[in-house]
Amino acid sequence: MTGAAQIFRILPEGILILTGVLIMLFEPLLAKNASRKPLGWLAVLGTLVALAASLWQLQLPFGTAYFGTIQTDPFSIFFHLLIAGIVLVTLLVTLDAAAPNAESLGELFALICFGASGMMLMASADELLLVFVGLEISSISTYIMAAFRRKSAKGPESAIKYFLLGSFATAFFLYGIALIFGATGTTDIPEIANLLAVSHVPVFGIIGLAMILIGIGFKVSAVPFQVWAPDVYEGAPSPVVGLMSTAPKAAAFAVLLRVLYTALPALHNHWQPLIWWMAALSMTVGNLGALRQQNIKRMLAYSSIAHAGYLLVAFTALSADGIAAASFYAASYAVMNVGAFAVISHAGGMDDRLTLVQDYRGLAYRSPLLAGSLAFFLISLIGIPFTGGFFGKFYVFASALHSGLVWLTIIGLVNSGIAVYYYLRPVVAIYSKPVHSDLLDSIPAVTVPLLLALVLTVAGTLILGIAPGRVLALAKAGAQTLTPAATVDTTTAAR
Amino acid sequence: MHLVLFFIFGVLCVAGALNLLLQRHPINSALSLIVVMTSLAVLYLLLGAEFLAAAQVIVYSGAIMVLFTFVIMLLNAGEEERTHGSKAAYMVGIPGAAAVLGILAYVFLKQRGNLGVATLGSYLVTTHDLSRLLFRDLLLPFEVTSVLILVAILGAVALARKEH
Amino acid sequence: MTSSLHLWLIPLVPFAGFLVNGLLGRRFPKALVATIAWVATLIPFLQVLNIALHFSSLTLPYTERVATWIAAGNFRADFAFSLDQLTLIMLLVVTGVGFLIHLYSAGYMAHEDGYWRFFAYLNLFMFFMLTLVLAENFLLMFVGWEGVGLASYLLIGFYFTRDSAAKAGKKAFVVNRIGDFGFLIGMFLLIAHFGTLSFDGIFSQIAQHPEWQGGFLTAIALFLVLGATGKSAQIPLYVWLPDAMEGPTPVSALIHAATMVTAGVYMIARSHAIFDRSPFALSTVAIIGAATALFAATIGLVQTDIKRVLAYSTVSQLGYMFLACGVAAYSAGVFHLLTHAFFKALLFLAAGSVIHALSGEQDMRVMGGLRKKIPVTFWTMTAAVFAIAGFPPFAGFFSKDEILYQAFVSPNPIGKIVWFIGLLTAGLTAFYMFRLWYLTFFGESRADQAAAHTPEPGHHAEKEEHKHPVHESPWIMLAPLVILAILSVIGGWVGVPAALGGHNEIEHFLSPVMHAQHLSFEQVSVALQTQPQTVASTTPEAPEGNHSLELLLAIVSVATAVIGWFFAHLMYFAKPELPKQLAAKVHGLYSLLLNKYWIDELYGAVIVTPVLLLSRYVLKGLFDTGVITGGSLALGYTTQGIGSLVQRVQSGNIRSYAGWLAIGAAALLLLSYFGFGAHLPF
Amino acid sequence: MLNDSILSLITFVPTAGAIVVALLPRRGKLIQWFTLLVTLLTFALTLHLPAHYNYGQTGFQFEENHAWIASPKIGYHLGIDGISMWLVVLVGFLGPLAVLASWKAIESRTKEFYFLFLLQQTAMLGVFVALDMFLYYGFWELSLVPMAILIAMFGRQRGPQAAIKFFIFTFLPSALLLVGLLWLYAKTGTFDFVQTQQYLAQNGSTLAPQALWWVSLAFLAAFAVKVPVFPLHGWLSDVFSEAPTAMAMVVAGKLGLYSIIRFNLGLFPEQSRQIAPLMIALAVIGILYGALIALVQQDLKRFLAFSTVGHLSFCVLGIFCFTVVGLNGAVYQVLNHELSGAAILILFGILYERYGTYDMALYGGMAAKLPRMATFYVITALSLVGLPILNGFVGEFLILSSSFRVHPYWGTAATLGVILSAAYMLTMIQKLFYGEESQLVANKNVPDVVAREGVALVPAVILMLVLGVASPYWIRAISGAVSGLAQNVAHATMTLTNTMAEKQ
Amino acid sequence: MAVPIAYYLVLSAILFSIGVAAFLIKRNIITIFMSIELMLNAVNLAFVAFAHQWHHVSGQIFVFFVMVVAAAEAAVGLAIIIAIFRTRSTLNVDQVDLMKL
Repeated sequence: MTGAAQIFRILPEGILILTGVLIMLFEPLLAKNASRKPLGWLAVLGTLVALAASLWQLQLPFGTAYFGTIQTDPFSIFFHLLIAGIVLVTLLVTLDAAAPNAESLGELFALICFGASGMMLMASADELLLVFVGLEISSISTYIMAAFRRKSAKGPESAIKYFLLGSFATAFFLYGIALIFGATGTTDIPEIANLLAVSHVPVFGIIGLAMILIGIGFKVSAVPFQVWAPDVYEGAPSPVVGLMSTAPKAAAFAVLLRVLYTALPALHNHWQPLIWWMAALSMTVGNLGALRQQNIKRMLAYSSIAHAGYLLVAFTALSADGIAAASFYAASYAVMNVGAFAVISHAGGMDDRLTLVQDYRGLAYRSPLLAGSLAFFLISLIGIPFTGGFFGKFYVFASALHSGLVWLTIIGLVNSGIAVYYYLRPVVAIYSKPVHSDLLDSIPAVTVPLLLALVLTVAGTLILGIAPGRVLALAKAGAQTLTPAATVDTTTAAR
Repeated sequence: MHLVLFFIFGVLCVAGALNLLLQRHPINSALSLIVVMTSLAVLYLLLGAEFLAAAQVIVYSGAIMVLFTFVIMLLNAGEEERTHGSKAAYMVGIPGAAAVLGILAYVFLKQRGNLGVATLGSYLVTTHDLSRLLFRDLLLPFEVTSVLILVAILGAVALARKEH
Repeated sequence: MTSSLHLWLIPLVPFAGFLVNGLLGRRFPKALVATIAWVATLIPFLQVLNIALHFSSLTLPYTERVATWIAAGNFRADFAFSLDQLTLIMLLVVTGVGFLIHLYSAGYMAHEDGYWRFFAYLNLFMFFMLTLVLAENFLLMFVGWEGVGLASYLLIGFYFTRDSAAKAGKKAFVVNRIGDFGFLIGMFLLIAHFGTLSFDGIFSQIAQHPEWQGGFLTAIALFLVLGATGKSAQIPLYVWLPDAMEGPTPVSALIHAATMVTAGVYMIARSHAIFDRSPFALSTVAIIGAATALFAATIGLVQTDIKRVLAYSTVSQLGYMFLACGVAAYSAGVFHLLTHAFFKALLFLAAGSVIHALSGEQDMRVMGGLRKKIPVTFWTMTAAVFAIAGFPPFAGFFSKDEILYQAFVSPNPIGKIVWFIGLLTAGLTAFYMFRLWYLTFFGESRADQAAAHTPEPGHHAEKEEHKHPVHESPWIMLAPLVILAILSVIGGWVGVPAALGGHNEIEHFLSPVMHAQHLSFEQVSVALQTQPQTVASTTPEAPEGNHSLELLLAIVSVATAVIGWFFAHLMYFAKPELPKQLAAKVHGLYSLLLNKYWIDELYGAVIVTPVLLLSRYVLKGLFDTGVITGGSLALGYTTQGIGSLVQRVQSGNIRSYAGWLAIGAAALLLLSYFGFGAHLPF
Repeated sequence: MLNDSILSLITFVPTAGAIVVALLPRRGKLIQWFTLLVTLLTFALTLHLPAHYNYGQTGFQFEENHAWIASPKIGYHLGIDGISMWLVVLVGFLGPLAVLASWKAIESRTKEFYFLFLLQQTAMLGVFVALDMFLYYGFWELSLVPMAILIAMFGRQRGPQAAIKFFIFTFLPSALLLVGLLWLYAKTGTFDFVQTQQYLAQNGSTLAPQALWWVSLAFLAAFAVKVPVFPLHGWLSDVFSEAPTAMAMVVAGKLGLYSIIRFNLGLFPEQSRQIAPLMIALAVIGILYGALIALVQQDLKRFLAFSTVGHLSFCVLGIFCFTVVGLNGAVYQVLNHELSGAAILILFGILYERYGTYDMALYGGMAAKLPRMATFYVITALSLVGLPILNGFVGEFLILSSSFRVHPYWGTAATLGVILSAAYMLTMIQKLFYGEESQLVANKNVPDVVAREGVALVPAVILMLVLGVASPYWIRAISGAVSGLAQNVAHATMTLTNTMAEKQ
Repeated sequence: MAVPIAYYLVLSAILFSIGVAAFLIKRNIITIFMSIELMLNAVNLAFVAFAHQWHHVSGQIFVFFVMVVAAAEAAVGLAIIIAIFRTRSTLNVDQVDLMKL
């Protein structure tokens, strides 16, 4: 295969990396306290190109490159598009929320680009080593971004928590890879499936699987590895939270899907119960924890735990529909969550002027646009029909129920009922009469980038809810490429 | 011979690790960690990974730990006081760690029959084999690590830079 | 005459009057309002008269379907009117007396604000009453039934600023509703067994199944009776009628004496085919009637408010009619209904004229000596008093006598008992009516005592300040008095029994309705044309031999009346101090009667209060607040409690977090290795 | 041809209106007028339905059926039958009334109000016309949101709590409903109502009976809360007392009742038959319970809430008699209740605008000052009491007679409600309008019913009379639809008894 | 005189668990970070052992990459630690619990 053709397989990643490098090059050229916004727009441009590139990849023939370490297929492209989209919105939000000459803003933009490239690599990697590297790129860049509120005591704290616990989990993840390597003698994902069949220590595969689940479970903040999420979300700058609560998770889920369905389908009756429990617990713990939460970012952190649970439900379906549902849910959750954080970032700025739910009381009077969109995203998070949130949930549980997982479905939907309570409190607060208007007055006027971001996210949420056809088709195509998982007989699962 | 060496350095590792755990002063912990790493390097040699052994000593014991000690000095961290911030760590954490050890050791020993044995010089990885794999099959990951490093530098600069 | 009679016009014209006055009346001058109301009642009256003239030429019963009202599944009810002898009599009473009272009201209400409202309501009442009478099925009858209730509710509460009036109106409606409950259940039973509510349909089915005796028919009959007791103010549901006197006097005359309250009697007579099959139901009716008659009469003895006396006498007279129906002497009942309509309406109107003369005074204790001052009123009232007391040849005599006779000769074992009660009641009636007569018109005027005693808050109360001297009412009020007086005298002559040389025309007139029912209508009409005497022979007319008995009974009853008169004369004319002494002597009894046996209080204590307490404290306080609301709250709080437990994990300490991670990792490892294998938890 | 798109048009005209409202400037009464226009237009469109409805044929009419989402197979399937047609018309009719009722009551943030209000209209219309169960569920849930927000924004002081309470109460069971829908989909592979019905009718016996039973229960629970049926009415009184008039008008009743008829009777006749005794008992209890509590309520809105519980229980009673008469009565009673209930709510709203309180005790003797208002109150109250020749009577009579036929004792008990309803309604009238003028009334001079309010009330009152005397016009359409249902259930009972027989 | 691979693996398991325990017990953030390094080293040992087991180089390559990552993490981690020290002027992990619940 020609070098050019190979390059095309990593085109989006390459473009993002290039953008990051360019930003780093231009950053020193700018005057000390000149606005860093141009760099942001440069990053936006780069992301757009990357987006276009991954769309273009759809036209190219699918396949692997670089000796089978990386693969482009509808599945990876789906997540590439998703990640690029998230990053795009995040950049716009940052442009809106950050002061023009805020400290090391240029680095932030660069980091976002690099991190995105890492996540994309995770999605398309066909080799555990590459997965690991990509994971580390995304993780380390998010650790750093979490620490960007250096003035406040909370920023570094959230960073150190995220960092230490993250590395802790990474060690488990690594051990898992080691064990799988021990079981099969390879770290090439498609290879694993074949070699595991002939392995004489398959039990290592099982243990390794569990270890990998621990690592990924941490990244996606699934119970019992969710503890870090609330604190980190609270301390990190809102735009970054919007990013880190969606993109790395999506990438991690992509990895998990690939590993479980491409590498370890044979062990499905080992990992299905594990994920069953993780899903059920995540949904329950997340929703219950959020009930009494006053800090809106912490609340959304708990909600993200719950949503990780909903998403994991799709994993247990053991069907192509399940995979498609998972992918779709990742997308719909990302869109509405990033949207919500866009509003929060604008309202609170980089240093969280508005923290409590009560601070948003009467936002509707101050700015109907912000209020309306925030309410809309929260309603979509509840899962009201004609929003992406609903269709995602619907699809997930439809596939789960189709595989006979009645109880999981009931648990999930009852949970979504409980969730109403805490999602609705902000909505109601927003539309109640204001109490302390000084905070509301501190909210700046809506800027162009924010407007763009809101338009994108609102439109996305609506499209995913009303006309999900195209996205669904892509997700299904991706699911098909993850065979033989699709052929896992659901009869064993139906019990 | 092999067995003896394994036991000596294995015990050394464990001792160093425990020492890291027991020492109150970070510097001592750092030094005991260096002990662990160096003896690990020997074990690598025993397993026929000579290049890794070298890298272990240079990169780990050399670069990384120096960095650690440097930071310790910089922040002149003193004896750590045994505050009691966390019950959970003892209540659930230690049992958890023990359980992890238990199950891993159990599985490994149970499978020892299915696993082979290591004899000195039975399997030697030359730099040549390494680089073949590294710069051919795993070229992409290797190149991508550059991004990782870049990110790390960027982060370090951004975070450690003095506020203006 | 074969062409359509347009019966539907009869109720609809008053309705039109109601609409015109109700919507625009406020802007009209009083004269116009009154005229509209008159026309709206006069036209039906004339139409009824016209029908009456051609009556002989009609094939009866004549029915007229206007439109379908309800058609669902196999159930169907029409707006359909029917006409037969019974209907005709009722129509004459309603439209005739109704028209007179409309006239009277124009004068009586002249000084009232809300004049237009009053006449609108009156017309509305006429509409519903005529619907009730003309209805061809129970459902349409029920429309009128409820409608008249509504009208009476509105008219009783006419002086709505007076709390007592508003309450009385409400009481009337609600108590009536209790009766309607019975009526409804009765109808449901009818539907369940006959699949229809049309009279024709039901009665012909009954006729075709002579084997049907008692059983479900009894049930139906009893529920209908419950309805009737509500509307006709019988025990146990009579309590609303006395309070209804809060309404303007013409209303009392029209609704609470002449027409509406007789609806129950009419309904029983109408559906006698059902009652005939259920001796038990009949006896019940008889007993209720007798008991009510006596009971109300005793209360009437001591009341001092002139209208209340009349009210209780109405209840008592209605008891008579029930008694009649109870002994299957429906014609007699209807006959008494007719005469009673005349003299009771007259009594009320006259009383109204008295009140009018005394500018709102209703308390007889401060009346007296009015004979000279308002002669016309006096003479008309006298006619009425004699009529109700049952002196020949006044109207009341014949109807009451017929009832007592029928009761006496009825095969029903309780016949004799109810006859005796009726007789007793007759005496009491005579007594309290003459008491009223004396107190009002004879002796010296006790008006000066009015200063001491504050008059009833009558409707003229607002005009107390310019209290003008006692005066005779205007002609427009007197004319109806005179007409009714004449009717009270001669009204009974349509039913002179054979024993007194007459031959009870009304009995014969009604016989096809009352006795031919067990043939279907068609057969009846055939039978009527071919050999009337066979039908007549079916009537339980007294055999020749009993004429002596009938005569004897008549004499007895007259005698009782005379006795009653005598005592009244003694106590309220000869020795006016006597009543007080008597009252002092038998004080317990006296206060018992004065307080109407404390029945209202009893109902209050036994039914109303418990229901309210139950609702307020048990249902609202305990259950709804406690269980329903509390339950959901509790659920919410438990969930939140668990939530806070979950939060406890978030201690904020990294080492603890690592601890949780470690244990979680261990758990996962153990599960995966020793775990369920292929088993899902559920 | 208009018939092919009329339902979509009806459903989405309000949405279009909402979008325009969002763009309109906040100037004067512009938004009110525009919304009024939109609602009137919608009403006019709904009138197209009875005009072109083919009364002869049963089944659905004005159908639209397009593919929407390929997989999971979801269609855009609309259609109405005799039941839903009149409900659609009713919603259309109540729209302008609601706008007029809110005209004065809502001064601030009118844009938000009318935007959400119109969205609400779409949701409700959608519920009635949707024949694809996914679509139906969409509208069903969607109808909750604007409601909750409006209650929170424009409610009285405790509005927010009420909003959340309402939302949770109605959302939780809906989640179970969704489980049921998904289960059905997993079995039948379609969300289309008609196909599902056929599937269940033909090979429902192949499905696990307990599972079907639970599914039907999930459906019923969701609907029963929305009605609300007796023990599940916890949310109603709070919502009523807090919500703005326009929302209180639509919050309870028709959605749930319609859904019970359409889905529980339509899809699960056998299960419905099994649960009928319980539902009838609850309905009768609800009738008496609501009436008794209304008898002692001081707050007008709460008073109305409980009377509503009573009235709606009548409909439930009629439904679960499974007789043609009963079902006719039930559907008819839904129309009646929505009409009269709306009227009385508007009247309460008018009173509140003038005197600023819902406390009965503070009122008294207004009839002299406000004769017109008194008249409207009396007529409406009488229609709620079920006075013959007003609308309330026909429905009640049909329901009670059929229930009496099926369950004499429950029927009798239910009929007692007739007495109580008269008692509390007239008590209310008396407290408000009769007797001495209260302090509040005496000290405050307020206008009688003004033109705008009259425009809203007079049509309602006229309609009460018309519905009361000309029922066949409506019932002929309803009858066609419900007779099919009744047969369903009857057939189901046959199979049921057969299975029973086999069991023994 | 051969050594079963299993022994190496058990050793790695021991080191790994000690690392976990150290993470739980140590209070000084830097030391905690060291214990993570210890865990990584344990993993490395496992990799090398398995590489020997399978006679497959990619295991050793992996160790290689782990080292790189460790270095990167060290850089970033220590930077973060410095940032913490600047804001809190403490390295005691028990005092870094501003955000909770």
